[in-house]
Amino acid sequence: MLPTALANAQSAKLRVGLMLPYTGTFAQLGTGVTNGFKLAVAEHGGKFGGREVEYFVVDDESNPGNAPANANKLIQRDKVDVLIGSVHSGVSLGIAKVVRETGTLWIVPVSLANELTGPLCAPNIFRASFSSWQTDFPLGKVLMQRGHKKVVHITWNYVTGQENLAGFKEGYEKEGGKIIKELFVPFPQVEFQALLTEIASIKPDAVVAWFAGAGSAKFLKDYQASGLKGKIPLFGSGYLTDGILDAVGNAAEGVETTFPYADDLDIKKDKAFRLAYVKMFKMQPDTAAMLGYDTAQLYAAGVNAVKGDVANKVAMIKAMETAKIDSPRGQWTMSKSHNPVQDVYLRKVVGNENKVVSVASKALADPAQGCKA
Amino acid sequence: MRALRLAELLLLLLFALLALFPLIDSTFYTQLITKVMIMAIFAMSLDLLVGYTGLVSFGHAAYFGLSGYVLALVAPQYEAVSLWWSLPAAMLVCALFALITGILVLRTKGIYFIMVTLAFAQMVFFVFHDTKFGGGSDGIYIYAKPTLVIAGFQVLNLEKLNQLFYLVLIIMAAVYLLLRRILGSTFGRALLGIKENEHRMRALGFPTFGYKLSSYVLSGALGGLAGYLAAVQYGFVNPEILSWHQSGAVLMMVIMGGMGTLYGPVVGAFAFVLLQEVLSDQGFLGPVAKHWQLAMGIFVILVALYLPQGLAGLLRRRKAEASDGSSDA
Amino acid sequence: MAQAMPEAILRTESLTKRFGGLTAVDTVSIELHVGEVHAVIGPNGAGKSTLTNLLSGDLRPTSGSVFFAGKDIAGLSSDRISRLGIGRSYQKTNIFLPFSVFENCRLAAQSRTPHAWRVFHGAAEFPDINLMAEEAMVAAGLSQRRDMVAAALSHGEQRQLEIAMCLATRPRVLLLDEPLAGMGPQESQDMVELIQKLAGRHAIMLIEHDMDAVFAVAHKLTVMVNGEVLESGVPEAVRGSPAVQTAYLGGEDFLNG
Amino acid sequence: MSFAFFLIQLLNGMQYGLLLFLVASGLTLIFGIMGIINLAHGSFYMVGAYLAWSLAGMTGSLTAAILIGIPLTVVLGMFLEWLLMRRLYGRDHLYQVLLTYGLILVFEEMRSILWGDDVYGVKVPDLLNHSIALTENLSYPVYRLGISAVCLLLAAGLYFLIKHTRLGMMIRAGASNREMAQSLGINIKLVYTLVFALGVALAAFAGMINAPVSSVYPGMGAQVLIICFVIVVIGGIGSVKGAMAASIMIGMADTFGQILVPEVAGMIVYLLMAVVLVWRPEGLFGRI
Repeated sequence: MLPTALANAQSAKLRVGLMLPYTGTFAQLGTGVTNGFKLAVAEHGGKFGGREVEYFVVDDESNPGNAPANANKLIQRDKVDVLIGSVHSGVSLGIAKVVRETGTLWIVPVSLANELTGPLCAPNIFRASFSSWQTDFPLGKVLMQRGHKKVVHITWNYVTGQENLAGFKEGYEKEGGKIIKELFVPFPQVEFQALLTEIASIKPDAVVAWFAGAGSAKFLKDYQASGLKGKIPLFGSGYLTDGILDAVGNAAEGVETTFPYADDLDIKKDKAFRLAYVKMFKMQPDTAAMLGYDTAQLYAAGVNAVKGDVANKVAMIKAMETAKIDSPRGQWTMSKSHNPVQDVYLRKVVGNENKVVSVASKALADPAQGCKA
Repeated sequence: MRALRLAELLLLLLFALLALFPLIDSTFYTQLITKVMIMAIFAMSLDLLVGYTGLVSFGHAAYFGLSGYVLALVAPQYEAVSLWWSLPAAMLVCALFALITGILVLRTKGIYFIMVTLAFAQMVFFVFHDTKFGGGSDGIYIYAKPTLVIAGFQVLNLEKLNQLFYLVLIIMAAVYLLLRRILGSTFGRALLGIKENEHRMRALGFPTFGYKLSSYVLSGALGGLAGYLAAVQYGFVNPEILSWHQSGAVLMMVIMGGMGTLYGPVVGAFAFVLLQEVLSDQGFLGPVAKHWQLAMGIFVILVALYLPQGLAGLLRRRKAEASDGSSDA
Repeated sequence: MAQAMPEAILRTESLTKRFGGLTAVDTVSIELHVGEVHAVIGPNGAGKSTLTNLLSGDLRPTSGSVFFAGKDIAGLSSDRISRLGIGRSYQKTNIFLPFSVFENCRLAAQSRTPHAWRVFHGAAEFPDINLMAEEAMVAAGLSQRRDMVAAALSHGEQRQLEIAMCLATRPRVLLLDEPLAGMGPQESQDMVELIQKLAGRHAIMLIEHDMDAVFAVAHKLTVMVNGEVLESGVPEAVRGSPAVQTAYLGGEDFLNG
Repeated sequence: MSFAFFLIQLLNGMQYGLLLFLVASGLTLIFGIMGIINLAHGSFYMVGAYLAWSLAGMTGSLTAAILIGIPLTVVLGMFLEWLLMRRLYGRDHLYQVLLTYGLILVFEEMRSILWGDDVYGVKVPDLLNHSIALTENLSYPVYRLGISAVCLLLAAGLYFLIKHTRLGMMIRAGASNREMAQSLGINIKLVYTLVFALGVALAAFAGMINAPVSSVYPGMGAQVLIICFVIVVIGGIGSVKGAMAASIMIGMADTFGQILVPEVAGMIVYLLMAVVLVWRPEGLFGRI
């Protein structure tokens, strides 16, 4: 590398593409990720590797049909150095298709799809969040420890729901548990009454659910209203009680979930993060904000290692692979398939907080099935 | 007559401009225009139904998606499938689906027709969304683009953006000319008559069901053509392309552009996609762009209120003033 | 019946149509012959239009038969019936307003030829169709208006076009549903002459309220009341029938007017 | 499935169906009487829900929120009819589709600007915040039964309004023949304004009353939109009776579909619609 070229590369702004949902059902998550990312950038003085960060923003509307075109807009037109996106799994799969061809560095801030760091894994593809499998697998052990040997699983009938079911099933059956019924609600319908009645008639030891957002809120309320709450314990993966506790009143009280983040972690970094976030945005951070924050930290680790020379991909990727991220959720590192190796907490809803009960699984890595890289 | 000439002149100009477009050499814009032209083909195929046969379909995405899935499912994972048979196969599947559903849906009229076409499209949507065999809700990849080989020589390399661009441009022009030709034929005249007054057409001795069914099948096959090209372009199909949002979007393009003109839906497709691009571009409009839906909504409302024949009506209105000032009664 | 008639081209036998509890057409049997105008009159709601709709296939009969050239065609679809050679005009003008006069006729003529399904030839490229359309237009007296948009025609001309479209399908039977409705005296006169001219080569069923016109053209007259045939025969005989005088005319003398 | 649970599922289906009727009733009116294909119906439902949330937050009572909210939505409906809809009556129906599609975008963005993108909850009024035990572990929330009762009342009210009142007569006259109604001295403009406002208010009311059960969230309008059209069409356009029958049918089909044929539960509603329309192209109670 010639000195002048290096100097040039370092004086130019770092182009960050944010492809996230800013309208529609997932808008809140898109905003959270963006804010978290900007907070981390601000903490680095607005610069990664000595280069000022410049944003290119696309609203992906959670529409997978437009995902490749939107990804292309950032990559081909705006020539971003890194692409950050997205929430909806289908959209992320659309991005994956593009970046696997262009080789653009891509960090997934939220999407759960196992595939992204499984069969689709590649040197330029990273995830800063977690896979479906990671949030559900540890739950099986927890249930068996409580003596819940027969459970009913309920989720939406779509890939993310099926993945969460599969992750839970693997962990649960390994411990000797048995899912006596798998119930599916058509996505994105939120009418649960029929299946709740079914659950009541089956009388399992416990119920395990995977829903998110408004679906979670409705499910928790219906679960309470149907009288099942308090009679059959409810468990789930973290999104079941994430971001909606204010909306459901006391319907979620006592519900336990496994998730790599919680509301009362005794972690210095988390406290600092929450404080700084409130200061900057005048609102409480959510999981998406934390994930956006970590996404930026992961990227910073790479860019700082090469002093802003992002053309030096090999070194940058190497640095990201070996980075130890000091995250609000606790320290984590990258797995071989570029998915965080992280602690998964067991949490219990108390008031409007997900409080940590214990660490359900220490330094859990996604099995990355199908990843050949 | 003069309006038609003007429109055709403008179309020719548009074609020429588009043909020169790849020269500006921007990967993204070449891809974007390719995508818009594919939507234009899709919109024209729907205009045959809505604007020329009087059948308002709210399930046209079924053909767009079905065809994409056919390509995804017949394409082997590690080698390219031949365009020669995969394209006709995809269109044939669409035509067959249109034929079978057409026999059923054409029993209904008006809003009932709108809804029953939606019903069939939703069923296709759920088949691909709720079952694993097309990748479920996450969709499925097409790893290698189809190839076009004549006598051992690869004529087209669709991995090259410009070649895909020109293929789509030529197909768009061909579809336009084909539909123009068909609509100017006795068959097309009969369709127009059916749109105006089906009852009268039957009294004149036209077996209108057969005409409508033919139009429905042709429209489905052409919708499938657009869907195939879209699947080729990004190599990714997802149930979302089968959803009612997609059916709604193309219907809006047709209405906004101007029904029953063929060029209107082309204009509508360009306006619909490009306007959203501009309005949601933060680099261009700054933070206001976050509220692009508001601007888009207001624009759509204004078109509905003040352009009674859609954007294509702008062209017609000028003609009315130019000829004798008489308004269309 | 004074003359011995050849076999009727169109004949109904006990034709009946019920809508729920209402019998709109009640066991009606009539005959139409080529060269003859058969007028059907009666008060509003007598079932005349329903009868037309039954003959044209717009409605399906509840019971009874319709024989066309000896074949029972009751219940066939309207397009089949039209293609057999039964044409109809509508009480309410029912033409393609945005099309030109010629285009209206051409579209009608097109239904008679196998070319109708040709998708790659321009619609105007078939001389036989154009000829049929042209002839019908001339016969209906609209050649002056050839390229005018139908919407711009006068009311009377629109009624003429209605008949021209019918003629363009080269029917043997014409079912004319109040062709004089809403016409001025001169227009009516023209229409009466047109019907007289057409009578030579067609069997015509004429539904009409204008009694002057009816008596000017009808060879045969049927009076319907409440869906039933009250009286049928040559106009003079029907006019004299006391039943008709009382039931239909309430004793008034306007049949003679 | 034991007989007791079968009965409970019947109740579930019935209850869900009645709820659907509540949401669809406004559409039946606007659609059946004015012939307007109102895609923004779901948006009005959403507006109602958000109004309930913010007004209940201010006043501390859902009842108060509804009492304040309903007049607001009536005014909104009249305003929209006056500003936009009335300009389109003489035109092809598809321009109404285009216009109301534009309205969806506008309302969705206004919602985001005014109320944000969070999921919000509305408290069930204390008076109705009870449950009735059905089996040892299953009970039924009184509030849901209350909604069902409201739906039945509303259905009866609508039926009465259309069949037996002067406004209803005017509405029916307007539906069948605008010119004739006008010549009879009926102020058709006013009737249309009122019907549209009533339809908007009904949609919003459905959103308000359902808010404690469903929560309030972005995109909630789009979810109900299609199902409302399905109901109106299956029932037959303009038929309150038909909409009621269709609502119950859909409620039952969805409930039992999820239990008995979970594989096709997502499409069962559409399958039902297709079968009904192929069998009866004018819907169950459509005008002949």
